[in-house]
Amino acid sequence: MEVTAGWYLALGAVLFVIGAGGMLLRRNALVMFMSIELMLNAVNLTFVAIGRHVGDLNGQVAVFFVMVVAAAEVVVGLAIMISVFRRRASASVDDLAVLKG
Amino acid sequence: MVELVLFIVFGLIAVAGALSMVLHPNPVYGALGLMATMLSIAVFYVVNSGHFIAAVQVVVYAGAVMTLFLFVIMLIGVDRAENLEERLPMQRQLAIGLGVAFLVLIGLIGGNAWITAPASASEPNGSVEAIADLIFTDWLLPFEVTTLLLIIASVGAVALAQFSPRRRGGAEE
Amino acid sequence: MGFNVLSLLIWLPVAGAAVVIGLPRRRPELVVPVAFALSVLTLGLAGFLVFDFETANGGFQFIEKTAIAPDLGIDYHLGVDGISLFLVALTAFLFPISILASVNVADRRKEFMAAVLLLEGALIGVFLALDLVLFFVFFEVLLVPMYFLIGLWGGERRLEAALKFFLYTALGSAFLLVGIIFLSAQANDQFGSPTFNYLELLNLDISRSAQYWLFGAFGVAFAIKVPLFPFHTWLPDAHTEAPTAGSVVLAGVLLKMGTYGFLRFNLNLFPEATVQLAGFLAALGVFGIIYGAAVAIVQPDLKRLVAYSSVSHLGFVVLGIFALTSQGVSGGVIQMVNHGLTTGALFLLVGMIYERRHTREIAAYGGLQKAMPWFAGFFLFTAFASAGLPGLNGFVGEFLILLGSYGRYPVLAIIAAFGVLLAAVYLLWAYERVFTGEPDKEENRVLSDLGLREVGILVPLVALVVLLGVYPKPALDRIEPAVERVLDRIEDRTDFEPPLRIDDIAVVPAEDDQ
Amino acid sequence: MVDYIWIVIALPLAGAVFLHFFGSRLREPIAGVIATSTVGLSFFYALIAAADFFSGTGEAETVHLFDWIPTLGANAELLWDPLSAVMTLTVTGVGALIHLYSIGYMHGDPRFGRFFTGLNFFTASMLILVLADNFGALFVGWELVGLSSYLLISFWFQKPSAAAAGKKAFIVNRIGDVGFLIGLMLILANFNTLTYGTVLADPARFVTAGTATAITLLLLLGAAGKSAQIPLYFWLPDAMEGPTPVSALIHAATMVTAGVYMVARTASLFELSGFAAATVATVGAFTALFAATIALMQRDIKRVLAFSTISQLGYMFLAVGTGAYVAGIFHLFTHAFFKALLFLGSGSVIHAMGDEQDMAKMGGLAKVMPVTHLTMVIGWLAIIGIPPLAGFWSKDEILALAFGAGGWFTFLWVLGIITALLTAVYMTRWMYLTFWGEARWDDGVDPHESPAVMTLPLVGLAVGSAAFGLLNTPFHGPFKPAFEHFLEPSFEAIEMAHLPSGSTPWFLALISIAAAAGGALFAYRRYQGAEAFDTAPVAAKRTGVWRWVTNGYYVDDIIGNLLVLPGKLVAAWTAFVLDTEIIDGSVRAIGGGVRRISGWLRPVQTGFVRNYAVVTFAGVVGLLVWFVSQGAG
Repeated sequence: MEVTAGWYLALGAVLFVIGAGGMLLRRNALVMFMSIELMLNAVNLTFVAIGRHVGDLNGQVAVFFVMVVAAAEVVVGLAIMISVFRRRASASVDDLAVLKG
Repeated sequence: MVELVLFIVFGLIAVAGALSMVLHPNPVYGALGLMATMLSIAVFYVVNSGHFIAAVQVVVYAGAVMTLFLFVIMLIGVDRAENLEERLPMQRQLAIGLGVAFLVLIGLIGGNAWITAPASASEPNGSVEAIADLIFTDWLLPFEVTTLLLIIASVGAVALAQFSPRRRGGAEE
Repeated sequence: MGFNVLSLLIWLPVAGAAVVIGLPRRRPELVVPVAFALSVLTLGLAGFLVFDFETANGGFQFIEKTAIAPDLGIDYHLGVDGISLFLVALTAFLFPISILASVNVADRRKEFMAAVLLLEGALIGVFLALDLVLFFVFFEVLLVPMYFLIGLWGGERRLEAALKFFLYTALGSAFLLVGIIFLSAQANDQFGSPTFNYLELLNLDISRSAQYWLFGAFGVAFAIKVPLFPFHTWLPDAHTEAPTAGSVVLAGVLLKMGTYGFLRFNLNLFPEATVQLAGFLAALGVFGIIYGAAVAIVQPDLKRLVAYSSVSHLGFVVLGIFALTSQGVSGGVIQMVNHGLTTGALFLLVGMIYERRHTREIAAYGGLQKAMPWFAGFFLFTAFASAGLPGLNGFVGEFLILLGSYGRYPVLAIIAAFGVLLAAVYLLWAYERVFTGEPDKEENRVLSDLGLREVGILVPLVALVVLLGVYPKPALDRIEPAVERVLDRIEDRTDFEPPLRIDDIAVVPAEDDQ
Repeated sequence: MVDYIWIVIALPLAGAVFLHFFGSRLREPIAGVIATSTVGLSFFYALIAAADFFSGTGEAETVHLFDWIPTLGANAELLWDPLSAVMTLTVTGVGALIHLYSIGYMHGDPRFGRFFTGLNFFTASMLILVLADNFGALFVGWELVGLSSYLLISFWFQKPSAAAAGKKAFIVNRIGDVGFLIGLMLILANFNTLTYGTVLADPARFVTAGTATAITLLLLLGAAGKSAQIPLYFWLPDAMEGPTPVSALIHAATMVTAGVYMVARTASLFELSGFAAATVATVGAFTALFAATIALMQRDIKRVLAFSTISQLGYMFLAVGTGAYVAGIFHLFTHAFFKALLFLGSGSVIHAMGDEQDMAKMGGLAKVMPVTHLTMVIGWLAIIGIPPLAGFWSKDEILALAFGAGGWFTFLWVLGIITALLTAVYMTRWMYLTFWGEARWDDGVDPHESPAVMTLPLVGLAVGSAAFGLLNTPFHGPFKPAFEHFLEPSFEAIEMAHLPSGSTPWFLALISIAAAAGGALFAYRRYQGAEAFDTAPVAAKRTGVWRWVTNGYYVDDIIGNLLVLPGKLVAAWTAFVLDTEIIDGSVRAIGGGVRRISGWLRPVQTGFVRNYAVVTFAGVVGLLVWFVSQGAG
């Protein structure tokens, strides 16, 4: 059996749903963050797979940019986590329901 | 044939890692599971002739980002387990229902018209040179913008992490 | 003409605002002189404009035009004609006075002066803009300093008043924006490219039904600004709560944006709708005259009384404009200026007394003429100017409006004439209660009369009030050609015949008899 | 000379401006002297400018000063014709004497200079009124005299009653002015200009009789306001709150005659509308009678004269309404003298009595104030119409002309005769209670004759009151109708009323003399004796009709309760119910509605990030559903 791009897409979908589930079900902000990373990776995978299918390198370039943005996002996000944690001593997002310090 | 084996093995690892990340109450284990997933995805990149991307995936994601996560987890001392009991009404049911619906829909699409574009005969060349060629010609402006983004992100991170959370003039909690 | 006087008029105050903000915080004494000097400089430019203006020319002069966004047809396009000329001059005239009247603002004086100067630039911009987008931008931008003037430096209920003012105006602006964009889309259909250029839009051929909708969209925005009944309730709150400079500018100039807008855009762009709806708007104006006056009569608060008198006076302007006769419209234009001067002066006077006693209640006063004869004299003078006493400016406008509108709306003009009576009632009754009789309250007996600065503020106003009342010819000479142009346009585009034109006046009766 | 006729206006105006700024710094008599001399100089200038009219060679001239509102035909243009000359001379002549008198009367007032500012300003305004060459400028003067009247009546602003009276005068005047203004609208609409030249030359070419009626009735409303005729007369008695010279100058001699002047000026319009002219005459005759009855019962020395003024103005209206324009202006002219005289005399009395105005506390003043008394006797005889004093000639001419007009006017003539009788009664009563009979002074009051600066004008006016009637007698020889010849050019095109032919005028004269003499005799006996004041009508002692009369038929109360009070209620309802509750209320209701709706929607924003994430994910799923459905379709 040959592994076609469709297989990767299916795998990407599964990983994406798992990530989304983590995002929705977990309260720990760090885990939610990691779920987001997982979703991004799932999508990246589909980019690369489709890029290979159509013989285009631009898919990989897109992945590159996603990674850069994700890295930046993680940096800032974690910094926010730290400062929130310093104040609240909790990493649960459900404790952050009001726009007030 | 090799590819099929690789897909099955690393696909399983990836899914298992992802599930452990989502389901394990302790974030440290979750982080390790996610790292496994990332590495598997790097393998898939290689298979799909994204050599440079695979290297970046390993270095940046599995290396830098996940390490950062672990640092933070250690730093804020959440090595204890999280209470997984759900308090938001309908949250769990909705989340699972939507997830299933998503998969079903993807399945529907997959069964119907998955990829309509004709398969290309040639594999893309995912070498550093080829990627660099694209980035520094067609994608030069977005690329430069990412540099800005990174600078702003690092400055922002330093600023956020550095300043004391105490309010000016206000009473401390 | 070696320099772009219109641009300077707009941007000098705006730059001035930046300069004032940039003044060192350790030198607070510099703020007022700098702001005052800048506004006087602007006044000088406006004076130059008035004298350099070609009298008999009814079109736009001093035109400046630079494309901003050629694809969208947005230009930086300025020009002045007889209608806007005196509004610009009035704006430039009232601001130095307002600044001088606000030297006692203690709290954040720098920001206050900067807001005032910014407001001046934006207001002048409104009157000079010949591009609809530019007009809209100025129209909106000036809300910001005005909002802060009311909201930060106002009276007790300032936040409520500022919010009300802002929301009302923003509501109108939404309609205005839709109308402007629609016009540009029409232009795109007819000329092949979108344009916001007022002069080009004049050539637009708009269907009758579209004219009604556009008239409504522009009309609501301007009616709120005027304010026409029943959109007027923001006005008393805003006027009353605003600091003195704010009230002066609000009543003196801001309201004129509404009437100016009607005259500049509704009459010119939608002539057919104008002819059809003029009666309705004139009736609203007349209703406002009587209504504002009736409400003013019983106001217990002196500043509110003056505020409602604005509703009444602006009703005259609306009546004059929609009379669509040359006397009526020129009366409307000159009445805008007159109202700015007299009501501005009244607000200044109320502000002066408020600074002394910190109350605006009429009942708190009485017998003030004894302690403050000068103040009483100025107040009475201004009250009579406001009540349209002949020989003072208010009369010229009201006289032209009433006599000019009779030819078209006899009944409305007759009702409006009673507004003149009611104006005397509310002003003189207020004067009687505040100034005459024996001062029976101790705190009224020891009030100090006007100081040199205050007299200095009022004297230019008084001088202009007399000048415009006795010799309004220079103003009328500049206004009338522009007004004639508007009416000619309406006549050309519709089957409307103004009942009275200036040319008819010169007919010598003996000739047509033989 | 005529080209610079504006100097007549400019002099008092300059005086007013100068005194406004420097009056308070001048030593006391100087401000008065300046004011008096400006008016006096104006008088002499006008006299010289009118020289051509005296010789019968002058023609009406128009002097263009500057453009004011050209599009209305309202420019600063002056008209110098015999009519305006008469008015100018009356205003400046009588005015100068009153100015002079005021120097004495206002002695010691802390705002001495300010008072003369007002007087001068008033004179200038009145001159604008009479010299205007178009309705626009006329209206300027018209309103400015209202303003100066306001300023002068409420001169003693500390007195609430004075302030209120000033306001009332101005506002009632303004009611008339609204009518006038509407009249001007009609004129402009029909004639396209406000210039006299066009409007008055031959109005029949522009307007029908019906339009002319409308215009003239509206102008009449303005005239009624200014000249205190029914229905707008009620401000004048209150206006007596002002200093007495003001009452003399404004409310007797000059401002109140503006209405008469205006009707005479627009004679050609009134001629076009017989109805309007008859209305003028009727209003005049009824006002004359009505005011005379009220005057019978007043206690205040000045209020009697105020109602008398209203009554005499009624005569003038009767005259101009009958078409007897010359007679009307002539009565205006003589009345200016004898009424100013009477007012100044009463001022002299008030001054002497230490600001006492109640006639119940006077009496017997003839002995202590001989000059005042003597001049008052002349004024008294003049006003009740005893020949050969001025009042007789002018009043009798009016009555004779009214009788000659026939028809309805005969009835008006009857009213006029009754009024003449009543005039004699109340004026004799006035004389008796003030100068004759027992002294009823309060303790500590020490009346004395006024200084020369006050008595001199009295004498001057008395001479005028006595002699000027001879300027216009129906005889030939030295006492020919000179006044009529003088005014003739102004009324060339107008058809004037004619005296009845034959000996009728003699009988009419006899009747009116008899009425005057009878009335005087009756009053003289009625108010005689030691108990003069006990028998004199006093409000509290009277019942029935007399109570009505004493209280001026309760007109003030009726107006207060029927017009002012409901007006205030309507205004209050508008302000505090309609405006604040209904209109602003609905605005606030819209605000509240938005707030309520957002209140309903607010719970959607739980603040829980994961809730938002679910919704976002639902959106993603929804998009997929859409894709699938598109693919399926």
